[in-house]
Amino acid sequence: MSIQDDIKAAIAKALQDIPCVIGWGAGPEPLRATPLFMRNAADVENFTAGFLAVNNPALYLPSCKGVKTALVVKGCDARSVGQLVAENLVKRDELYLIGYPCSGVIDVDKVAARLEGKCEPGEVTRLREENEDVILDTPGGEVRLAKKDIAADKCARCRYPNAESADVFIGEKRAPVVDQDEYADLADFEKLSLEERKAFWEKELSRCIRCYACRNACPLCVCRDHCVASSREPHWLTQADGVRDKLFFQLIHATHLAGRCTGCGECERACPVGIPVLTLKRAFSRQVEDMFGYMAGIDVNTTPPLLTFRLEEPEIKEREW
Amino acid sequence: MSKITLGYFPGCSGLGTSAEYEKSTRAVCRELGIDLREIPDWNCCGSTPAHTVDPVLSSAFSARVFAQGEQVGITDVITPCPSCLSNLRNALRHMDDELFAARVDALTERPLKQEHSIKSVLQVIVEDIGLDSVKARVRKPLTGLKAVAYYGCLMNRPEKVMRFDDPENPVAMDQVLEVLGAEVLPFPLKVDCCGGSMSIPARRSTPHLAGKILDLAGEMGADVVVVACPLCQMNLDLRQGQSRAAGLKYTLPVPYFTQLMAYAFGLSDADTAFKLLAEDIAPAFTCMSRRSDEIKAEEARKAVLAEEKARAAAEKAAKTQAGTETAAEKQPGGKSRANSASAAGGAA
Amino acid sequence: MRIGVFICHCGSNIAGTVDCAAVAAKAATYPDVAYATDIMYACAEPGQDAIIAAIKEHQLSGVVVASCTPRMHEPTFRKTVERAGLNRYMFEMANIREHVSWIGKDIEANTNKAAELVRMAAAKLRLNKELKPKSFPVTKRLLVVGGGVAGIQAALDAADAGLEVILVEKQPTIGGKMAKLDKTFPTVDCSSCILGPRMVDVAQHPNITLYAYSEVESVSGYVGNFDVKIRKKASYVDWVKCTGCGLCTEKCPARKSYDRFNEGVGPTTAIIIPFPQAIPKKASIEREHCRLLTGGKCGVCAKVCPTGAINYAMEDEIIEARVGGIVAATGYDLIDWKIYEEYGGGRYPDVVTSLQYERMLSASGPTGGHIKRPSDGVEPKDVVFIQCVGSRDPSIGRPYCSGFCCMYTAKQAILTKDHIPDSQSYVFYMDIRSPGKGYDEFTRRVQEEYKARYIRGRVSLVYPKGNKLIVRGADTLMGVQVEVEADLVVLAVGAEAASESAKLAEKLRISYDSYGFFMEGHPKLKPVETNTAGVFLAGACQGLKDIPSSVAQGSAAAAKAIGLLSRDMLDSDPQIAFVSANRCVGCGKCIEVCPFKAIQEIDLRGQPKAEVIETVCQGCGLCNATCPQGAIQLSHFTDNQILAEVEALCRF
Amino acid sequence: MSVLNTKELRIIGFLCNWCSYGGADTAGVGRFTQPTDLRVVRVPCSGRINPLFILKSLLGGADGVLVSGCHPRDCHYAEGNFYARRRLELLKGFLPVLGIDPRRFEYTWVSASEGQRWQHVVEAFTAQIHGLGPARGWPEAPELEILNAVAR
Amino acid sequence: MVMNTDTAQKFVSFEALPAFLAKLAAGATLYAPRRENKAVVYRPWQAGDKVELSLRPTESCKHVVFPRSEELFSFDMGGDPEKPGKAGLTLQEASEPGPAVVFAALSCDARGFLAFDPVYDGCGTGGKAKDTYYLKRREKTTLIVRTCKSSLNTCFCTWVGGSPASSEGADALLTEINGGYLLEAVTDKGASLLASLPAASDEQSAASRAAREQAVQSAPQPPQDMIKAPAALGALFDSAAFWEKQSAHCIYCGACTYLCPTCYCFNITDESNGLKGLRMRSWDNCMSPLFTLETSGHNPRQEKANRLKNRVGHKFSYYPKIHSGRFSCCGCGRCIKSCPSSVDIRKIVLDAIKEAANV
Repeated sequence: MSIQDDIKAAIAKALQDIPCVIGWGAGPEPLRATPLFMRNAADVENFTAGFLAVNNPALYLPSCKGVKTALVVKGCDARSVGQLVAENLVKRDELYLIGYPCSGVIDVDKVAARLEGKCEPGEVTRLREENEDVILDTPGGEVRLAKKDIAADKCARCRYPNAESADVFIGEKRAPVVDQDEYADLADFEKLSLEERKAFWEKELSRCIRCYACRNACPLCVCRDHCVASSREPHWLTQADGVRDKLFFQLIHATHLAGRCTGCGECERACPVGIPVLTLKRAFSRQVEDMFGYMAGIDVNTTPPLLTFRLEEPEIKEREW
Repeated sequence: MSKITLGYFPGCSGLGTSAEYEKSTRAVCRELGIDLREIPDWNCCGSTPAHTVDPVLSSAFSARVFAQGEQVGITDVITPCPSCLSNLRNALRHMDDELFAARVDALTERPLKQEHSIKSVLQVIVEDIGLDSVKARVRKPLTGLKAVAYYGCLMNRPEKVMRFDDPENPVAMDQVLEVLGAEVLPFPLKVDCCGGSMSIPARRSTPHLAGKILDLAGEMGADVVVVACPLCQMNLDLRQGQSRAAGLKYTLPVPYFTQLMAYAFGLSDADTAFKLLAEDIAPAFTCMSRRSDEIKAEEARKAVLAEEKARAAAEKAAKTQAGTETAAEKQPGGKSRANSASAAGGAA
Repeated sequence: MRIGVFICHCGSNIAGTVDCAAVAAKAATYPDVAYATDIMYACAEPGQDAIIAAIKEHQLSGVVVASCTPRMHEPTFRKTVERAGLNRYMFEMANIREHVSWIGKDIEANTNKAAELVRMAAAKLRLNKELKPKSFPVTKRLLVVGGGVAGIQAALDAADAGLEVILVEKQPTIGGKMAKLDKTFPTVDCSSCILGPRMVDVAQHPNITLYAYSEVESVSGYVGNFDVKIRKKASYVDWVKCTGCGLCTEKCPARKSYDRFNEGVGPTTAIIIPFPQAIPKKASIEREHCRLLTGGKCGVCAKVCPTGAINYAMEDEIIEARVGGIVAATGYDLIDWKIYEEYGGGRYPDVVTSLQYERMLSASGPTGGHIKRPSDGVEPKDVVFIQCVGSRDPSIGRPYCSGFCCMYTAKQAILTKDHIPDSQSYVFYMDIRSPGKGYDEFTRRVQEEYKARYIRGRVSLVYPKGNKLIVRGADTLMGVQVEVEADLVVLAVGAEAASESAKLAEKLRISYDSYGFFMEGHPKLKPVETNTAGVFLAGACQGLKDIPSSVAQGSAAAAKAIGLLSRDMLDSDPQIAFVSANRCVGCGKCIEVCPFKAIQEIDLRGQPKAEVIETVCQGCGLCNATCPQGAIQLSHFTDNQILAEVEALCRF
Repeated sequence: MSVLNTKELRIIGFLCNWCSYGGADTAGVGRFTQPTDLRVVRVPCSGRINPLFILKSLLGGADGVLVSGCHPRDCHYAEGNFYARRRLELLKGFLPVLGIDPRRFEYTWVSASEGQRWQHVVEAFTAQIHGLGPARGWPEAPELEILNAVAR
Repeated sequence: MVMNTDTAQKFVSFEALPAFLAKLAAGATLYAPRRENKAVVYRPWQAGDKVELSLRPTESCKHVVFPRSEELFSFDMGGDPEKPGKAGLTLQEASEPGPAVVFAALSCDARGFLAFDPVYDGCGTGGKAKDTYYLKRREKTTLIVRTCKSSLNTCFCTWVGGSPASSEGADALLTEINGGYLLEAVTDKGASLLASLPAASDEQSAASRAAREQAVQSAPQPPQDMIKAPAALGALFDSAAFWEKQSAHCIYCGACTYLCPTCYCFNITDESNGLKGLRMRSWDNCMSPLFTLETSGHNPRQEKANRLKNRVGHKFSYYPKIHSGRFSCCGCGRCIKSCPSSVDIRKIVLDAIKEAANV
């Protein structure tokens, strides 16, 4: 709790010079917070960090260009910021980052799974945090859940819980959850045969409603208003309701994110119909890491791998004919 | 010295015509820390005559050898005989082709499951053991022995298959002989034909071909022609009488390089097996020791001379130190010429 | 849009394996196709006239010609449609010859494939836009790289035509390989007598700036305006002061230096003037041999130099120049013959290369024109020439014929007899290649008149026996093995592209083949052009050739360059990138990847946007493939145009 | 559309104008016989090839896609193929994620002089695609089915 | 249309449900909620499918009547092959839609169509310009809705005139009772679907009534001043600051509109290949900047604040003003529940009412 107050103090201090600080505030229901744009002391009172601070505030940065903006950031948010800075899409000196040690954030779908048979997550009337647990008030009484069981997948493979690039850091830095991302999340998928994988995507993408929340939730999808998904010049996609167009959109997104994706997972979380779209980006990220030793959003001085090259590529074994 | 363990394929000659090669190879390997594990129940490598008649059958012979090795966990094999080496290696290469391998497997009914390698004893000694290790073993250096190394046609060829040494001017055996202490003469006919393949279809040409090699070696003043191939050895050694009948002027012993290694390592007569050679090697060793004595005497003389020179130099140094004054006096003379030149330039 | 489709028979080249009428009938059903026909020779005058007539008669607004490769006739047909009043970019080609009729005989499959290629071309054409070139000024200056006979010829021709010429030569003197030759075939003219005056012309020509002992460091820019950096290597001699008196070379104590000009026949000094007729006739110090520069002690040359030209502190100098065109004339090198262990691999002193032999024959060479065995200085009587050493040998990756070895071997055999009348020459050859004016007569003369013994066969071994070299080979005409006892063996060493030609090609952005020879624009029709506009080729760097061919190509390259630089303005290729400013988000990724720095960031009403610098853009399209929102597109190869081709084959 | 559907498969090639398209021309000039399946799209440089063209082709029914450019260091535009190499290599590694056999896509370098090599590449790649057989299609929006009848 | 409900109460036991669904599926495409991964979506039902009734559907069932994309007609410009260049044009109408049944939709989903109907029935043209594509499908679709047993945090049907047990807009209503479901027909279409089922007993009818009352009881109470919403939003039309604040965290994806049962906007595009093509319409959404992008390049709603204002304003002000006060919102709360950045339309409306009162 004291960290929360310390962050509030830091925000209040930042607001003396900076017009707006982006953080999180209470959401429409107990399991969800919402991004909060704080401009005055009253706004700061609504600030909340911690387990519900799911949204990635870096998303809003490109639209804040030219105006000094402060963000409260988790480790993963800071990586998104880092990548935006590395690509010169935002200017670091227009930013003020308030970091704090993140111990993971909630995944409402996982709560839904734990409540299966009891009620829907939308029927939870209160959430209380108690150390490593949360206690939910449901129509059928209190339910206690361990945070680790309902935390987002990305939190279990978190290498950067602390926003290392923050201008001010509130609290004690946490140890990384893991030292190495083994991409264990891809392992199950990769057990599938090629035919099964194709069937998997056909089935999953048949649900897609083409709302493009995945795109709009992505802090690195900076084309947004000019996305090729809805352009006729170039005309990559039709507006038809078919799996091919829907999959192809995901491929556009994934290829555009190759070597840039920081794995914040907002695309997958934003998807209203639960399509595992992060898998595509993670597959690229693993390759990029193996091939070029590059992790997006860590080093702002390294050129992203697809915007540069080496004369000899030791990791690329070309086919001999 | 660290020990290495390798599968060993002696080849048919090793049991007969090249017993001296076989004995000395085993002895030398023992000395160099190579643990030879003979492939159990090995068979013909499939070399002549099989490979001239049926390549699949020939490779099947080889494949069975590897399969026998595989059974007892041997996958890296060495052989002293270049002919065996050639056939075993070619079999492996041909079996890279799946269709060919399938035909071989159909004959052996024992498809190979692992990767196999086959090398010559010479290659292992030069590349894996190293000349330094060989040198360290030498107890009776061959100082004074004039030797030429003769490689024959198979050891390094074809280049793409053998991938060892130069196909036209190999030097591996030369290097071995050099570290043994011998004086190795630059022999141009290292890979000339010994007539081995002609010994059946054109018997009379063999003594001529072998004779030409021996003739040049003799002309160059060699004491021995050192070989690594049982077939070459037979043509050069056993048929030397025939060659002499055809005009060869010299008599030259033709030992295997391993025999000379065994000798230089100070091993027993049983290990060197010189008595199995057709042409006696003793005259060569007589020449060697005579020349060795000469060399020693020469060295001694040189040592005395060097000592005198050093003493003289020391005395001179002492004198110079005493006479720096004199040297210093000489300097201005040289300088003044330069000075006058520049002065003249300045005036102009 | 009204598209006309013309399916060319190309005589029987296409019609032999493609049913052209059927393709035309099919094409008539494609979208927007208003007219489709087959035609005997589309590129010939009647064919072009027919296309023009059809454009007018059927009010066509675009044309597809299905014929040979666009690399051949795209410019031809573009001009054709232009003559009919269409924009030249309202034209597409379907390659149904190189990519269809010539690579398979299945008429059904070929016809179907041809029809599909036409469908692709027509689908793309529907999206083509009229493009107009822009003009830019030309720098009327030519860079010639390489001062061999080809480069000299190109430089002189261009300079005579009034162009400023910069000639860059790697060695301290121009003259190249020809300067090393004693005589030339088939006239047995004195090489330096005919080359010397040309070299002097270069030195004296007011339009030529010569940078000897210099190399091209980098090239940027584009046709009409290349920016070149030239590295003038440190010669440690101030060439302004050096008079070429040669005093320094007489006094230099480092007398065992490798003599590059004389191919190592005899040693030379560390400070050298390569040969008496050198241009520029200036001394230079070879650093690795100089006692002062390597050991810090000596300085003799500085002492003896009457003009004080020696400067041991000299450093490389970079010279910058802007030129409108470039001629590459970097010549050839001999292959490394020492890999042939069967010929001694460099171990036997009396086995020499043809170029070394040439220096021995030369009166100005180290032996004063006397043929002497390097081992003992004795005059040889039996000389064996081995041809094709490193030529036509796939085992060393040189399967090609070097072209001139048969001829110079014949010449050397003649000269041998001239020098040593009682000598006998033997020539081992594979085939005699002597097409050329007076060439075959020459090779017969050497056999008939000069009694050289020509033995058709390869040599398997050269080995010393006593003071002779035994040359063992096959006489394939007689079917026997032969052994010749030789006093001297001369290897006709094959040639390969000059050692650093690949590096230069990369700097010039031209292609080279797997042997390092520069690629001409078209093997038949563009023998001196390259695929990079403004870069031309002369001499052996493009492919091995003898002196007259090199000279001819030097003149040809000069003619092309003169033609190019005679214009004040050039048209830029309009197939370049363009930015749709309202779609550009100013992320700068295109700027990051552009190899030509042809994109800049501009401010458009407070928003950063990309903008293409039209004269700099080369039209590679890398930016197009990089831009995530497709805001930057490559004209004539837009995403939609490529997609149209893909969708003509498979759609979704 | 084609009666040849039984013997041909749909193979699309993206070739750079300067090297590989020239190499294919050289193969033609040399009359180096090749299978007829391949259809070539000419682009200025392998760097022009957006990996999405390849995905579009593969999702749209191509059984194989072959990209060929200038050898590294030999790019007409100096650097295009270096970028292409990275992008195409990543793409190839990514295809299995979609359930597409990565052997359906190859990229290589063929220079304008390498007609024989081009022949070999086309033969080998076509054989490879025939070995894999026709690609299984992706479900189309029902309303678009009408458009596809035209193309194949 | 509305018939006497008392006469049409039927019962189907849990065990008999599959057989009943199979019967429905035999005569029409039957859509029922199905769990897929984390979502619940309406899918064509096939024998053996489990109907998901414990979690509420993520999406509305509007796509049954108003497909995400639909062919309007196809065209072929191929002329006479003998006369190339002479363009022909053949138009082909889209094929007739078949009958459809939606089983166990939410009550609010059905009310959503009531916002659609007047728009597509030509209300603005006095009934002249009817959208036959929509109307045909609407006509051929039978909606069976279900009584909600409880309310979610995001539910607010009562704010906009609905109720968890409402059958407005539906053809039949399904209520879970002991041992099975009570089904009551609302329209003739509904009745004919239920005809084969056994009539419900009086106890069953009573249980169903009780369940519905219980549902209504547990529903959230509407705020008093919802009636002020149209005027309040109208008053705030020019209040840029208000809308900027409300829209700050909106990421302007289309999730809210595409999940919404009352959003009916579409876009029309042509897709062609060669000579053939089709004209189709597909969902469009007013949160996208392209929605109002004009050909000139001008965009009246360039800023997301303006777009959010339009969305909220349309639902709670502009539409009700011309449709007798009916909100173009059924209160299903999906836009809140599935919003990636938790934009809460209820809060915006209430804030607007509060803000307007202060103005």
